[in-house]
Amino acid sequence: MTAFALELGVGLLLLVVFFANLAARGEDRRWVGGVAAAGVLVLTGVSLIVSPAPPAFGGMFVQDGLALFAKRLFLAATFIGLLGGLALPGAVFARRAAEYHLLVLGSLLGMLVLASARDLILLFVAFELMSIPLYVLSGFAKREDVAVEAALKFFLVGSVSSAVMAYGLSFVYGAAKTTSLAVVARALPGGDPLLVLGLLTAFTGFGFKIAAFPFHMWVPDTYEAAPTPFVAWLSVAPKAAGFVALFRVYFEGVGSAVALWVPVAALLATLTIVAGNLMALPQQNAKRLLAYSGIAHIGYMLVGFAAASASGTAMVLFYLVAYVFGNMGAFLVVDAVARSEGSENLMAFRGLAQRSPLLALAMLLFLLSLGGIPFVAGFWAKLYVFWAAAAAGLYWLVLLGAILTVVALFYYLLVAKRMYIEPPAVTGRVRLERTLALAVLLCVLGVVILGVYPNPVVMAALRVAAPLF
Amino acid sequence: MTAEAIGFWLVAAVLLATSLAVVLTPNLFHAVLFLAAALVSTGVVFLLLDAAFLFAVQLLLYAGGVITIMVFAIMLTEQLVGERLRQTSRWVINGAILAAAVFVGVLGFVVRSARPARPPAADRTADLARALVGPFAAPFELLAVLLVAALVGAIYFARTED
Amino acid sequence: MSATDHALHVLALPFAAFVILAVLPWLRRKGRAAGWLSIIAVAVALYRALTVWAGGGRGEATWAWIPADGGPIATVGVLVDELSAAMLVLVTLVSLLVQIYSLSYLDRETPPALGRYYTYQSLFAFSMLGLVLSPSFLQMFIFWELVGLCSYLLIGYWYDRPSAARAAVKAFWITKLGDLGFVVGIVMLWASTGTFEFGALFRMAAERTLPAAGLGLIMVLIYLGAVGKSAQFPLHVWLPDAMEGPTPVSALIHAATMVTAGVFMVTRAMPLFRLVPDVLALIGWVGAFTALLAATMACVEGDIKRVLAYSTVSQLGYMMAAAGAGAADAGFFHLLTHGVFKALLFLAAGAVIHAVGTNDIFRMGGLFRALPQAGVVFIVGTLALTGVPPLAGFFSKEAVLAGVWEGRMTGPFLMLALTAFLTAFYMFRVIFIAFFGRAHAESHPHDAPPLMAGPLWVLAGLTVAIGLRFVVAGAGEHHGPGWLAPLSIGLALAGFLLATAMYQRRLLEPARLAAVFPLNVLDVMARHRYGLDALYAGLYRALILGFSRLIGWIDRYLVDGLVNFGSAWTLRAGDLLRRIQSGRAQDYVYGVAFGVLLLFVWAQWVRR
Amino acid sequence: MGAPGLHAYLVLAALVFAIGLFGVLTRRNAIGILLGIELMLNAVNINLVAFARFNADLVGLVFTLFTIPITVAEVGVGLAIIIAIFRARKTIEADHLNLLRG
Amino acid sequence: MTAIPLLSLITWSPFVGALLIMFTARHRPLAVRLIAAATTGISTVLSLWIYMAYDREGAGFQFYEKLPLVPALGISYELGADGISLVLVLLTSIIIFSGVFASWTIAVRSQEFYALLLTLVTGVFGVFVALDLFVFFLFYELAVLPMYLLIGIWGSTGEIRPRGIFAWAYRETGVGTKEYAAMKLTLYLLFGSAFILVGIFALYVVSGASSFSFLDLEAATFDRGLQRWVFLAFYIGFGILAGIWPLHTWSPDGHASAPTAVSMLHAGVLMKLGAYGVVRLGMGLLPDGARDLVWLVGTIACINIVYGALSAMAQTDLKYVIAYSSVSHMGIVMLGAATLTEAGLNGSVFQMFAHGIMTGLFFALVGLVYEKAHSRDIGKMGGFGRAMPGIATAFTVGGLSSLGLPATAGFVAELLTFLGSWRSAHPWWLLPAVAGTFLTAVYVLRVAKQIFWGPPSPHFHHLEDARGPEWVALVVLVAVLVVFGMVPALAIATIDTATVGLLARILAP
Repeated sequence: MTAFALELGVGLLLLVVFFANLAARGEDRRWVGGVAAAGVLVLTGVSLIVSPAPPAFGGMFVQDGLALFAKRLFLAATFIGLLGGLALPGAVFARRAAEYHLLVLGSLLGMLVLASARDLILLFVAFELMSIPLYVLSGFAKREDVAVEAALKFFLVGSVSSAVMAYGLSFVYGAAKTTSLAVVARALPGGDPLLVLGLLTAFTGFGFKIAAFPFHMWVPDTYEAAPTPFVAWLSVAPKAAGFVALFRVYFEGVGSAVALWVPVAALLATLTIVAGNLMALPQQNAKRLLAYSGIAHIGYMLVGFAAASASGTAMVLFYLVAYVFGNMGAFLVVDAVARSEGSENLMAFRGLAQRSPLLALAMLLFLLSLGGIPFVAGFWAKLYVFWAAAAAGLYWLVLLGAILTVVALFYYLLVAKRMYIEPPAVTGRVRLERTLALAVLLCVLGVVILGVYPNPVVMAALRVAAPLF
Repeated sequence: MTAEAIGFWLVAAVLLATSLAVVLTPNLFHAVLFLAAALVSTGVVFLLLDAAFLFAVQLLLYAGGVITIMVFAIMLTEQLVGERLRQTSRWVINGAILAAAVFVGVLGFVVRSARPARPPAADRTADLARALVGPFAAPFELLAVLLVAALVGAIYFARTED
Repeated sequence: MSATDHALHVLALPFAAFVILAVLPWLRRKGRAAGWLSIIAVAVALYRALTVWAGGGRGEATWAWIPADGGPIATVGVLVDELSAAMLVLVTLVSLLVQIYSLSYLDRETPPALGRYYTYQSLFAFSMLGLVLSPSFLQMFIFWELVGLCSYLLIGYWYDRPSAARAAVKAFWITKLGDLGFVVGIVMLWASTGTFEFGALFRMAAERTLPAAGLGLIMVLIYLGAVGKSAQFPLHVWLPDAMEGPTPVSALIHAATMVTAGVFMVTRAMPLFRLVPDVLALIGWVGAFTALLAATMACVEGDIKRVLAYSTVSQLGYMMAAAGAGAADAGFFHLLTHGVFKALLFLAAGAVIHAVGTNDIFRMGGLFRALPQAGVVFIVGTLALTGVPPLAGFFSKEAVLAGVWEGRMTGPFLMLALTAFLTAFYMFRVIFIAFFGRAHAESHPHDAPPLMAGPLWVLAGLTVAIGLRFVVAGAGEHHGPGWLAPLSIGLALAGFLLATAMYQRRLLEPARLAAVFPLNVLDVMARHRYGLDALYAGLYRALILGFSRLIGWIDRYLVDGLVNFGSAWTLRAGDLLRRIQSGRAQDYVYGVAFGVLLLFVWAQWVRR
Repeated sequence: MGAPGLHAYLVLAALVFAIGLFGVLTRRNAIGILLGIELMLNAVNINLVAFARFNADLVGLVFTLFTIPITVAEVGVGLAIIIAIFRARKTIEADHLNLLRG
Repeated sequence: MTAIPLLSLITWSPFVGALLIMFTARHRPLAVRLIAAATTGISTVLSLWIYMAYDREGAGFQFYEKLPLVPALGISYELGADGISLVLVLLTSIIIFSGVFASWTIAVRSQEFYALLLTLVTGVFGVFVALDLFVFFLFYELAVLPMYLLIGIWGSTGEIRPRGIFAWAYRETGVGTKEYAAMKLTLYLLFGSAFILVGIFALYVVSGASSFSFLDLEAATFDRGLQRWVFLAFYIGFGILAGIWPLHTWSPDGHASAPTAVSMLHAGVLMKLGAYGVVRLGMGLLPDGARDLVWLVGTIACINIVYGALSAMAQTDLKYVIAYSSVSHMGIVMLGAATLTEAGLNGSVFQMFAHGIMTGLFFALVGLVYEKAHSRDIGKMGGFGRAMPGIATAFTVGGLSSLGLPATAGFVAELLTFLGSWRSAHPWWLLPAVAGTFLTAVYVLRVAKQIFWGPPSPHFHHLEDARGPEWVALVVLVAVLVVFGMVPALAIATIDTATVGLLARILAP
């Protein structure tokens, strides 16, 4: 039973939220969100004490170290995301808080299962469970013309990707004659063209989910229009889930055949880093900027993926942790500023350092973390990923990544410039809801603690990644 | 040429024709109907593959479910617009080239794969049922959550009062 | 007290004066008080210098300066011998007189400016003394540069005048050019011998253990330093311009002391130069040529100070020629006497300028009547310069000519002889024009005040006294051929007569003489300073400034351009790339489809 | 010509898939695009059933049983989104929905 | 070894100052300045103290401190100072102490300015005394990052008007603005730091010592091929900071745009940090690599010297002149190091010190001139000497030092470098080096003449000399320049203790 305690917990929470909504009266039902957030917090706590368990459902569902690592990440990220979204303004978010949280929890359940899935069918179902609520959530402000447009784009690209992925999985099943990933992994070294075809095609789905170039194109539009705290979560949690699934499908137990994926991953990494960073350069909307920068970050993680080694995997996991705090934090600060200024344009950040020095400092820390500067988490993340890639002999990839880091710093520093160098357009502090402030604070803590002392997380990541190979 | 072969070629022809019609016909309503036909043809393909149960599922769920929703959706939107939804195509050549390229890509892998012989047929509907509640209980449960979530989402979008 | 201790005192006194004036602005800004402080310091130093000279002691004392593992790389110290002792006296004496003179000459300056002047003067005295006392090439170079600095500062004393500012930097740059050779030379010398010290080097030279390879080059490079500092052709162009400084400065630095540093250095390093006779010959030829060249330019110059400046260049050429001919003693002797009478000439000229307010001899005239003191001393100086017995210049000049003749350098000898003639001509030209020509009615100059006249008379007395001393001691000290003295006097007389004929008796019209064939070319060329200044200006503009502009352009538009170009293109690429993000959902699906294809193709490729 | 082998079904499925993709790429109307997606998913089902048949295996059928409802769920959400967008923008021409770009 | 962690005190004292400023002295300008002066004063006094207390006979790293940070990875907080570090620590403390006074008049957001400045200084001190390469790198980044804001907020925008075929690229990047300069500088230096990091990790991994300690890595032996590559990485990485051609272009823009104290610190100390890195890590850890690649280092240094001087001459903006002169002088530093001779290496380190002081002085002066005249355009200026004799004098002394006039520190450094070059494997290096001094004489005196001499310019009125606290910077720097020029043994005796050992290691067969 303990093997899927967390999933059961989320399921239970779903029910609680559902019935709370039924019991709720009135227009403001944000407290339902509070219940959900509290529940996720509890579950996050539980996840810390849960220990790995033997596989269940005939090996279909595994609760190993990797799964647990990922689940802690999802839960923590979800908690921060929910916390940031609790005080979202607008009637829709007040009245339909229960729907919002039901969908988030449903998606979360999908992620949790995805991290444990070692069967194609379970994987596919979990994947869809994770994805479908996201389409809805991204258009949650359905009266806004951009929100629904974003949802539609997300949905269309997502559905096509799902179809392509399913098409690929059908080949995988056909070639391996089973849906058990363990068997698939053993079959891969045989080099059956159908299996390779299937896995390549299935990569599309993951590529879409993690937003690798050229499957990334929905990202900026969706991020721009969707509710920001949701975007903060969307930008990290499903990505992490996508990576964990990638590891499960492409790495776990395939042995030396991992070499097959190195060129593919390296290609995608190159394209993603270059495109993400370059396209971020001209952005004036803070969320779009972060969206493209997020794409570039996926590229960096793919560098670690391209290393196709235990350390590479571990470093991607660490990167994900660092990315959760850095990226979510950045989005949440954007949300804070946008709520106060009514604009997500970078101009809204002008003189932030003089208006709200602490908020500006937090943003600076997040940006530095994303830029890979020492003393904050992102530094170690990039460093370790490069290290792993270099150890795998991908020096050119490391060099490319390092050079484009400079490009990335350029646009991060532009934001810093707006905050610190330019004079404020208006005076007075930025209004900041307490829950949002708390979420930002959590991210700051994460970024700084990981920046100063990344060791435990790195070690844990190395530990959980080792059995994959 | 066996009867099965003749059946296959016939069904394949119908399936491809209706599929093409789905993507080419200018009338959206007709497209949906052609889709229904294509789905039914697919069901027949399932029959040829000795999966009678799936034929039934295909007819019920797709033809019954999907098509109905689609028709409703078309009616709804048409009603709102007050005119018939016609659709034209964009960048037909580009789309064709790209789709053909993907097809060729898949084909490239397929032709290089082994050609297994067709094993004898057996009705395995009962096994199917057992598998769903046995080894595949977990995805089955999850599917339920998925459907609920989709339902919640769909209702959220479709409702008009807020 | 040993000779070195005395020498150290000589060195320390002006230094102390300089430091006090430098760090105590209130004292410096008092002006005259600062002057008196400086004068007292140098007066005491003169006394000490005389002690050293009279004592005739020799000695050397050094201290580590730049430490290194296994013994210092460089040392500093003092080296006292006849050479440095004589120079000590000359430097302190002329310094003292000039400083006293300046007190009156610069009476119209503001007190802070005057304080600044005396600060520089003290620094100069210290530097020059340090130079002459140097026991090593390195120390000599250090003070060499420091006197150059003082020269720069004092030429630019009236820094508001653009011409002075220009002249100051010009002097610095041109001498620096020579110094480059000097420093490269001593660096190379150090690399092959491991020492800068004269003592050790001379010992090696005497023992023939000095590595011969490259010594010629090294000595030429070191000599280049002297070329710059002692205004030898072709680096002499700065000295005439240096006359932009106050006249006492010209007397001290640009006539008596600093400019002779090159001669002093060659004399000092003679044991090394002797090892490379070709270099010595070069020195001799260059010296003689410089002497002649400068003399011709002096003949057409209308600025009294510039005439003297060319004369200085010319006389430095004499000294160098002597050194090059192997008669360094004669050259040094001429250095000492020239130091006295050229300082006298300059100070006298200064008195005239102070009185009439112009440098242009053609705007003077009949001054002998108005300024009898200045006139008399100027004539004394002129006679000494032209080599009229029994004045100091006669003996030293004859020694130089004798040395050159005996050095079997006929060419230089002839040039020097011609120079002697020209010297007499241009000096008397000045005298006739400025002192005896038609008086200009508008000015009523008055003669030098006591503080100026005093030094003038002292120097004039010395000029006469030194000569007389040699007359008394007997002129047989030099070994020149018997015809030399008559020749030299005859040449001077000829020059005098020509000048008389042209400017006093008006027998010859200068303009008509200048139109005769070979002379007209020379006249034009000399008036244009043989194009050397223009050449340098052109080189400076074209080579240095032009090249710098080119490099500046390259740096901004190529080296940095590449960076900016790269970053601008990166920005553009981002802007171009974002256009694929068209906003239309189906284009995004195109992305997915392309991605699938890409994976297919890539996987096929890499597997092959 | 004997009975159609596995490859015949796979090629048929691939054709349907390609046609579906073509539809997704070319239709201007959002519902039309959705129809294309349906065709693509249909191809998946053909694949799965064909593999199940030729592998003499059950799991492919199970897989199909999962893909069909998921497809339905997707269509449901998709149509709901289309209706919402229609309300907000009065159009479901995909090309007109390009407020967000760059 | 002492009981008191002197090096830590020196390093962290400014940081404490920064914290105090941020938290207790906000919006109290005088308190801010006093805290800054006091905390940097503590560092200065302690620097002097350790400078004098250093045991020259014992040599090696002294005032050693060690505190394990991450034992698993071999990272520890390990500090120590040898002759080279000591001189540079002294330099840093002198410059920052003067810098605090030189920027006394900053009025805009002064508490943030001083806090960032002091943080930066902590980084600089840390780099010079860190013995653990990891900590070294962290300090390095700490020294680079605040620069962005310091230049971006308090910098000044120059008067560059791009012309020619590349003009569009210049407009696009914003050449000449302080934002451009800050960005360029930061990106360039971070780019360089990537190379350094790669180098450090390569050594860490290959040595197998699982320690970042300099002492442990020094004891390890590395393969010759690896040494070459890592040396090259260090050379590029640190070289960017040291302004090596053609990676120097951040420095003129950066220095020209930075506020006075930052220019002082950056040109005066941070560029040395690059040279220090090449000497300490490149040469100290990779003797074979150093031997194999000094030809490159020296040749590029020669280019730097001549090219920097000529570029300086071509500038019309006073700050650019000084900035390019730094490029030129850093050439001397690198050249001295490349000679691999005792004289050259001593000269190199001494030049780091001397140039640090003189360029600090220059930037302080330029800041003062700018503050009084509100212009940096040399062409417009003239005759300032009458109104500001003190500034003129200090400028002249600095200029003379920079052209290598004896009795200033610059001469000793250049002379030693010359001596080293002629004795090195590539004697011809001497010629560009010497030519550089001449070119320096040309542009420095030209600028001095243009600004301070000649008739007073009609463009300016009411000019005045430096006053009050501003004098502190000028007097201190001029005095140091002259005293160390006259008694070079003050520094060289200390430097020599370190360079001899270093050379013995590099030249050991």
